Parts: sequence; structure tokens; C-alpha cells
Amino acid sequence: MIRIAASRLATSLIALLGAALFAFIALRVAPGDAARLVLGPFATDEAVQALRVKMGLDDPLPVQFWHYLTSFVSGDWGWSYSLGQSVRDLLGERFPATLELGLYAFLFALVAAVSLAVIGAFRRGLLSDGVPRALSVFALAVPQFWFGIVALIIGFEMLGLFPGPSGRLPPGVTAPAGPTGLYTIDALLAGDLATFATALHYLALPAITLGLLPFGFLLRLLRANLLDVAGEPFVLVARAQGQSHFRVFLRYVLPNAIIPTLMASGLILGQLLAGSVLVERVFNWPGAGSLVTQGLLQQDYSVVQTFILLSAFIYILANLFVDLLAAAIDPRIARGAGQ
Amino acid sequence: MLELDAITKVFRKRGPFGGGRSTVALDRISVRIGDGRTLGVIGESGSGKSTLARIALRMIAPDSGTVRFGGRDITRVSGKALRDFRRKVQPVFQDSAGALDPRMTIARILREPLMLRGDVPRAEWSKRITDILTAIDLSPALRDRYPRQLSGGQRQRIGIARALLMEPEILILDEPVSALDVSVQANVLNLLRDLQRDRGLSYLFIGHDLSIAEYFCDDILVLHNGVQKDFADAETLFRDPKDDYTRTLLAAMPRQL
Amino acid sequence: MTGLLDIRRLSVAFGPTRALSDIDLALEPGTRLGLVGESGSGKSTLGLAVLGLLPPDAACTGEVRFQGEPLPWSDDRAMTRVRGRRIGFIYQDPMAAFSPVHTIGTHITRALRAAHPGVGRREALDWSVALLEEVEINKPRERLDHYPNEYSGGMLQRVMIAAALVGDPDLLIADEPTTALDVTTQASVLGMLDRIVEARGMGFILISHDLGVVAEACREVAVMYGGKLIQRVALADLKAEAHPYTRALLEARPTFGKRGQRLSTIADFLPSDWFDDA
Amino acid sequence: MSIIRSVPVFLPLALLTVLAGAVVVGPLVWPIDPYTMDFAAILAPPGPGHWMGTDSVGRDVLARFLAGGRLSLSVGVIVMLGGLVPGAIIGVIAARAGGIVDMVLMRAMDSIAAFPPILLAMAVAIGLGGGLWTAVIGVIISTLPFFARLMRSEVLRIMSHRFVDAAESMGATPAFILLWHVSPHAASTMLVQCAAVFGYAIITLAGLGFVGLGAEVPTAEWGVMITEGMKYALTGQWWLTVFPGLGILVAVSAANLLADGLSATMGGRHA
Repeated sequence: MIRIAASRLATSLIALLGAALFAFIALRVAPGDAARLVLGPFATDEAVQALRVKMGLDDPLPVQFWHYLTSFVSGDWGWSYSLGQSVRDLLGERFPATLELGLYAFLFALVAAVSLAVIGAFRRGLLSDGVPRALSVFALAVPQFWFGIVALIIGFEMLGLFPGPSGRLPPGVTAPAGPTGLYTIDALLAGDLATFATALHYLALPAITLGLLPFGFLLRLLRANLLDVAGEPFVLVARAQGQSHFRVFLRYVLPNAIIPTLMASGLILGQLLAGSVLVERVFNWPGAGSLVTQGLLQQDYSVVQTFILLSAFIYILANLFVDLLAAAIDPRIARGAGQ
Repeated sequence: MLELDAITKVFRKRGPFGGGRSTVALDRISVRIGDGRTLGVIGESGSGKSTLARIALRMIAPDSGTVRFGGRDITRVSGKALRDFRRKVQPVFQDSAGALDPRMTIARILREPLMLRGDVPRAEWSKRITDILTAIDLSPALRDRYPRQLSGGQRQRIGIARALLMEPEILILDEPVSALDVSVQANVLNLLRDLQRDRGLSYLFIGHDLSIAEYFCDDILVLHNGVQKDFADAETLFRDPKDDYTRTLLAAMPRQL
Repeated sequence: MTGLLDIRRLSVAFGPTRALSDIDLALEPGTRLGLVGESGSGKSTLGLAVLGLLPPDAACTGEVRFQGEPLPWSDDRAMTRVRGRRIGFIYQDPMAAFSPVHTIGTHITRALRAAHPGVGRREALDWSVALLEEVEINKPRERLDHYPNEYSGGMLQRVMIAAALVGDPDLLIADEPTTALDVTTQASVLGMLDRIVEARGMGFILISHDLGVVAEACREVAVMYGGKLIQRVALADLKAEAHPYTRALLEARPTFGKRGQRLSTIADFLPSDWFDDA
Repeated sequence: MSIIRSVPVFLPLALLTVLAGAVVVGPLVWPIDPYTMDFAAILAPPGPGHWMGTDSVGRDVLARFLAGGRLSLSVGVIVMLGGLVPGAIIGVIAARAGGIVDMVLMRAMDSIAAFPPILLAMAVAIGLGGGLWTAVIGVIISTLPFFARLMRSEVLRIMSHRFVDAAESMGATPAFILLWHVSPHAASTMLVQCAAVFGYAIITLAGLGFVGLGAEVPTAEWGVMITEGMKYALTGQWWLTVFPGLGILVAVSAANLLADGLSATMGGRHA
């Protein structure tokens, strides 16, 4: 187990270095001027030249990479000229909004996918089989930002059931003060059920939109895994021992199908991070993702660069965590091939 | 004549930082295959019998010991010398479905050895394929079928035909009938006996079933965990087994009817 | 006395393919029957059909009476009370018969509590230990916490036998229980089955492709081919009364003393339109 | 070919063909130019004359839809081929070379795959200065790990089959085995992957267009059209956004369904 952990840790470190190197090459070494990228199109040439020196862009590449890496790891992520704030402060400020949105998107994806997959696996029929299949095809093929707009057209403009694209809370409502920065949780902690309900109402459409891709992905994966496991001999044997259909499904099929599904959590986190860039813009959600879109549109790339590399790091660490978790749960990994 | 002399092979399970366990698959095993005879190597799973087959085919090299073919040391040859040796020693595998490329018709599968030999004119290929199909009691009409459209016994015959098209001296039969139904087993064993008689082939027969080995082999080597337990001609081995393990195997055999 | 098992005109089809046609087979209590056939003969389908565990796309007609009453196939709840408690089942591939993420103890206690719903956790655990002892697993208490991949095939097969016995069934169906095992392991597993079946006096159906294996543990043989029951005969009379196909099976086996002779093939006993494989 | 006749392959393939036919032939039949502004008909709803309505400067949405479709589908093909060739080569080299070469190549692929694809494409597009073609290069790079990993595992899987052992015993060289045995098997798997990547490229480039990194305003591209239309989505002019989005949805669904259909149909032939 320790040996497996060590080897996974080593590969993760290599992947982290590789990702940083890739970002470095793409953003620094590529033909565009890195200092110009940071300062934007309106900076004077003198300012750009000064920054070139400060960033060490005239140093040898390995030295530059080393600085790039160390400053990134130490949290020195640069300065946003268009917003006049350090990137770290900006991201820190905006992060809770993205976290809250991502959390609910994930919850939606997980609950919807698991329940549909389970119904589909447990009961065969056109409705219980065709509907999940159609939904997963749709969810994997629909552009999320477009789905968000259409959801607004229908849910807000036509039916008036949901709030418009105006952020996390309506204008008059003050954000609940609390330790987490997640409005729903802070509101609950403060015992403010009205604000909780409002925040949830504002979350509904963005969360479903953001959760759509992970939902389709999870549903597809889980359905395939459930089908595979249901055909395993140990399911037949358990049935032959007099265990009921339902119990066998719950005790044998589900656990064996969940583990490979769990291994995809890293990918889902990536989908949520990348999706937040597109979806937050549609709903004017004041999170890190919309910060990225803003940066892109104003050609202020310092936030964008940080967000991109940060996502890769988060993805790698999430995968590491999932692998170790799986090793702890699954004896085949934990104890080697055995025998 | 293929001689394996004092062959040792150890498999190491490598951990990420070196170390790990190692298993001795073969421990100083010597065998000679030739003279139109059949040598049986019998053992249970993990005995090393399949490793021995792979070394005889020179698909892998031993850790120590020598492999000689026609007196020449070919233990570590590679490239052209290895390919020259290989066409003289051909394998027949247990899993007849896996041994044939599922995307190819029978004709295409049987064309492969002729292509690789390079000494048969293209114009003769079709006739050679028809001839070999007749020789193994299969209808030449099967040439346009795919392997999955054939029965297990038919597929195994195609595997044998492909090996024969190389005009080898030795066939390495790795559990050739273990996956077949009893009634089909007999057909394939009869065919192999006829081919041996007609073409002067020598066989290395790898198996786990002592009754088939007794019927089919001239000499039998009993392997257990990579160690030679017994070696004798088939009759002696069954009448008067030297080793306890051989006796255990004999006693464990299902009743003869 | 009513019979143990009475199969009447049982037919099973998967779409256009007929897996079983009009099988009639009756077993008295304590009968030990070997069900022999080659691949595709329908022998495994017959075993699963009795248990009501055929895949949902199987079309099944006919009737199976167990201890005088028809088996309630359409009522899965009722069948659940038959399986494990009155009919035990052993699967051919022990390596695939256990969920890889559950311990051996979990498997056994679950089987136990399915057969005896009232049993508590602690009691089930002690009982499991006793069962593992019965099938000769060393240090059973420690071994309960191990995962299937830490067991050998032979050990797993013995655990599966133990799990099939928890409900003290009146009939045990074993589908090729030793095919995946080595010869020496096969002998010990067959010996154990023989002793257990003898001691409990239960009915036993041993499904196998190998007449020799069946001869180790059964008194009667039923031979199947192409979904049909060819013949049923006492083991002692097998040679004397063998159907031509059964003769072919017997004679085609390479056995001691046939050295140097040509093996008989199925074509020597039966017209070629009778069988498909040449 | 018999594969094409199976329903799960035929239906999506037919859908894609109809879509491709429409965007290629459409402009010949539909007389309006996608870039001509008509200030007399600003934000006109769908109706005769403008079947999909007009946008805020009076351009015909149907004409832009067709032009955007042509762009999206061709870019999909370019990304597919652009990723397939180098990706497959990397995969073959890694599988055949093994050892340190394999390790380095696969760790490099891991590093690329660590970025969520659209963010990776963003990084490349920014680094190269922006615009549609830098975004295309970015998306191509993001597909490399898909192709390379799959090709590598395919080669290893096929090489582990007994029929390859048999070929080696007959004196086949590695090159012969790659050509004669591996490539027919790998080709079908890669075909499935290509269909999936085609859809992925369309949806990803539209996303990049949406945040201003792909095609640029005023190019008629589905993602850009949605961005431009977003301002009017909640003021009643739904047609500006809905039609291009439907185009993406149909194209990508068809590509994904084709991938599923191909893999299910050819699965039976796999070893």
C-alpha cells in the first residue's frame, strides 16, 4: 500500500512538472510576447520592456522555467492590469462563488445520473432504458453555454419561473455573512431560511447547466459499468444462494460498478472547472470563471494563465486522491495480484 | 534436432523501486526434440510447461542454459538468424480462436506463411492452400469463411495447416486439444498422428492430461513448479512412476471408463 | 413417496435458437446423477432453468416439480426461498464467482443470512467459521477477512461448496465444478463433494463434459446432445447399454492402453447428418 | 460495406451527410450572402424571405447558419485528421519502443491530458496570438492524448494475441506485423475515436468562439453567432441563438451516435 502510494505520488509529481512545463511553453515561449500578454495591448513599450526585465524574460529558458514554477507554487500569480488587483486576491475573492456553483452542479449530476442509471439497470423497458440513453446523448452533445441561454429564455423570459442572469442573489438582498462564502451554507448557519431558499433559487439554472456535461458523462459511464457487472458470474452465484434480486443489486452490482466510476472524478472536476468559464458568463455569475472570460475579452491574460495551470494542478491532485482512495477500497489494487 | 540444455528462467515482479518477488519458472531443464518422436511435457498450472514451450520457440530467451538447433547455438541469436530458425519450429496453440486473426478469411490466414517464406511463387499459393486444406480433411470451400464461422475443431485444424505450410521439422503443440470437446479431440489427435507418420514431424506436446499424454507421446517429462520430477518413455512412466508427484498425478486422474 | 425433482417437457429457446427441447427427467431423493454433454448440449442451461435463473430473453416452456410442487419461476420472491434453501448451486469458475471487492466472510455470511433470515451477525460469523472448517480451510477465522484474490481456485471452490450448503438443501446442482481446476485439486474437490453428498443424503446433479469426472461422484448418467436428452443409464450399465453417441464419447477418449491405435471418432458410430462438427 | 447498413451506424451517418450536404449545397440554393447587412430588416423574426430571421445588423441568419456549419464541419475534419496522424504515430512509437521512450511519451501525454481540453486550447490559442487557427491548433493538441493513448493500448492489445505469436514464429518482422495484423484492427478503433473527436472539435471550438478565442466577430461561426445573439436572447429575439446552437447539438449528437454505433457494430469483429 505504501509502495503504491509512493509510486502514484511520483507519477503525479512528474505530471505536475509536465503540466507546468507545457503551460510555460504555450504561454511564455510561444511567439507572443509574455510581458505584452500580461500588460495588455494598451501598455507603453517602456512598461513592457520594464516588465520583461522584471519577469526575467531575457534569462536562459531553464532559469525562466524555474522562476515560473517557484513563483506559481508560492502563490505569486501576477497582477491584473484591467482590474488593478493581484490575481491571487481576485481569485480568492471569486472562488467561493465558483465553488458553490460547482458543488451544486456536481450534486445535481451525481444524484440525477445515479438514480437514472439505477432505474435503467434494475428495470428494463423503453421508458427506463430509452430516456436515460437519450438524456446522456443530449447532455454530451449540447453546448453548455447555449443550453444556459435557452434555459434562461424558457425558464426566465417565457415562464418566469427562475431568476434572470443576475448573479447569486437579487439586488436588494445582502449576502449572508459567514465563514464559507457559500451563500446557501452561510445562510443555513445563520438560520436564515429565506435567504437560503433565494440563493438556491438563483443557483438552480446555472448549476443544472454546469452539471449537464458531468451528468451525461457519469450516466453513460455508470450505465455501462452496471451492465458489465450485472453479467458477472458472482451475480448469478449470489442469486443462486437465495439472495433477492434487489439485494444482489445493492450489495454486489452497485459497489463493483461504482469503483470504476469513481476513478473518473478527476475528469469531472476538470469538466466543472472548464465549464464554469463558459457557464458563469451566461448567468453573470460572479465567480472565477467569469473572471477568466472577462480577462479573455479584455486581453488581460494574467488571470487566465493562472486559472489554466491551477486547473491542471487540481486535476492531477484530484486523480492522485481518487487513486489512493480506490487503492484503499479495492483489495485488488491494495494488496496486489495476491496469490 | 532441437536441444534445450539446462534451461533456467526466473520471472521477477518488479516493484516501483526495484525489489519485488521472483518465481523460478524453470530450473535447469533439459529436453531433446527430434527423430520424428513426440516428447510430452506434463504439469499443472504454474509448472513452467508453457514457459518451456515459449523458449523452445525462442519467443523468449532463457536466463541460463543453451538452445541448440541442428547443433547450432541459437540461444541469443536475433534478426535474420532467429527468423531462419523459427520457420523450422512452428507452434500450435490451445486457444484456436485467438490463434487466428479474426479479421481475416481462412485463405488470407493461410496465405501468410507462404508470403513470409518467400520461396513459393505467388502463382502456386492457391493450389498449396487447396492442397493443405484437403490434407487436414477440411473442405476447400471453407477458404472464404472467417474463423468465427468455424467450429473449434475446424479452427484448430486451420492452425495446424498454417504451421504445416512453413514446412517445419518440429511442431510445438501447446495444449492443442485441451479446449476441444471429446469427440473433436479424437479427430485432431488422429490428424496429428497421421501427419507425423506422413511427414516425419517431431512434436513437443505440452499438456496437463496424463491420459492424453500416455496415448500420444513417446517420452514424457513431468514438471512441477519448474522442477523436473520424472522423465521416462510413456509406458515406463505409467507402469512404474519414479517420483511421488507423478504418482499423485496418476492417482488424481478421473476414473477410466 | 413423492420424487425430488420432476422435469416435464422442458424447452428453452433464446430467440430462434433452441437450447433445450422437451426434456423429461425425474430424480428420487438421494439420487446422484451426472449430466454429461459437450459444449452446446444444453446441460448448463438445464441447471439454470431449474433454478429459474435463465437470462430474461430465454423463452421457457414445460414444468419442473420440486418435492411434488411446481417451481414458481414467475414469482421471483418465492424462487428466492427455494434457491439456497432447498436447491444449492455451484458454479464452474470459482475465480469469477466471488465479488472481488468483498471479503470471503462477507460472501458466506450473506449466503447464510439469505437462507436463515433470523440469524444475527455474530452468530453468522461463528457459523461461517464452522463451515470453512468443514470444507477444510485452514485458520478459518483469519481467512474470513481475506479477499477472493488471496485464495487459490481450489480454496474458492471449497468456499463455494460451503456457501451452497448453508441452507441444507435437498438438491445440489454443480455446474462443471472442477473444470477450471488442476488435476490434483480436481481430485480433492470431487472427493469432498462425494463425501458431503453421501453424508447428507441429498440429491446431486453433477454437470460435466467429462464422463470420468462424473464417474467419480455419481451413480447414474444422463447424456445430452444438441439440447436433447439422449439417454439415462446407471453408471454400471453404461458400457453395456450405451447409445451410439455415448459410445462415441467413451471410445473417443484417449485412455490407457489405446497407445498406437487410431482413436475412434464420432463418425465411426453415427451417421454424419446426426452431428454438425466434422 | 456491411457495417454501414447497420441501423446504429446508418442513421447518424445519414444525419451527418444531410447536414454536410445542406451546408455545402445550401449557399448555392439560398441566395442571400451571410455578410450583407440589410438595415431595413434588423432583428426580423423568422418568416418568408428570412427563414431563420435576421440579426442586429440585418444579416440573414440562415445564410450565416449555413456558412457557420461549413466552417464547423470542416474544422471538425481538420482537427480529426490533425490529431489522428501525430497521435497515432506517437502511440505506435510508444508501444513498439517501450522502456524509457514509452515512459517519456506517455508522461508527456498525461501532462497534456491534465488540462481540461478547452482550457488547454485556450492556453495554446493565447500563446500563439489568438484567432480561429490558433484555436484549431490548440484543440488538435488537446486531442493528442486521446489518440496516442488509444493507439498505444491497441497496439499492445493486438500484439498480445496468439496470432501475432504465430506470425513471429513464421519469421514475420515487426513492420510486417504492424501492417498485416495491427493496422486493420487499430483502424476500426481509430475510426470510432475519429467520429468522437469530430464532435468534440465542433463543440470545443464553438466554446472557444463564445469566449472570443476562436473565430472572431463578424465571422459566421456557430459559437460566435451565439455570442452575438446572447444580448438579444432575453429581449425576445431567440432565433439568433437558438438556431446555431441547434446546429451544434445535431452535429455533435450525430458524431457521438456514429461513434457508439461504429464501436457496437465492429465490436463483434474484435479479437
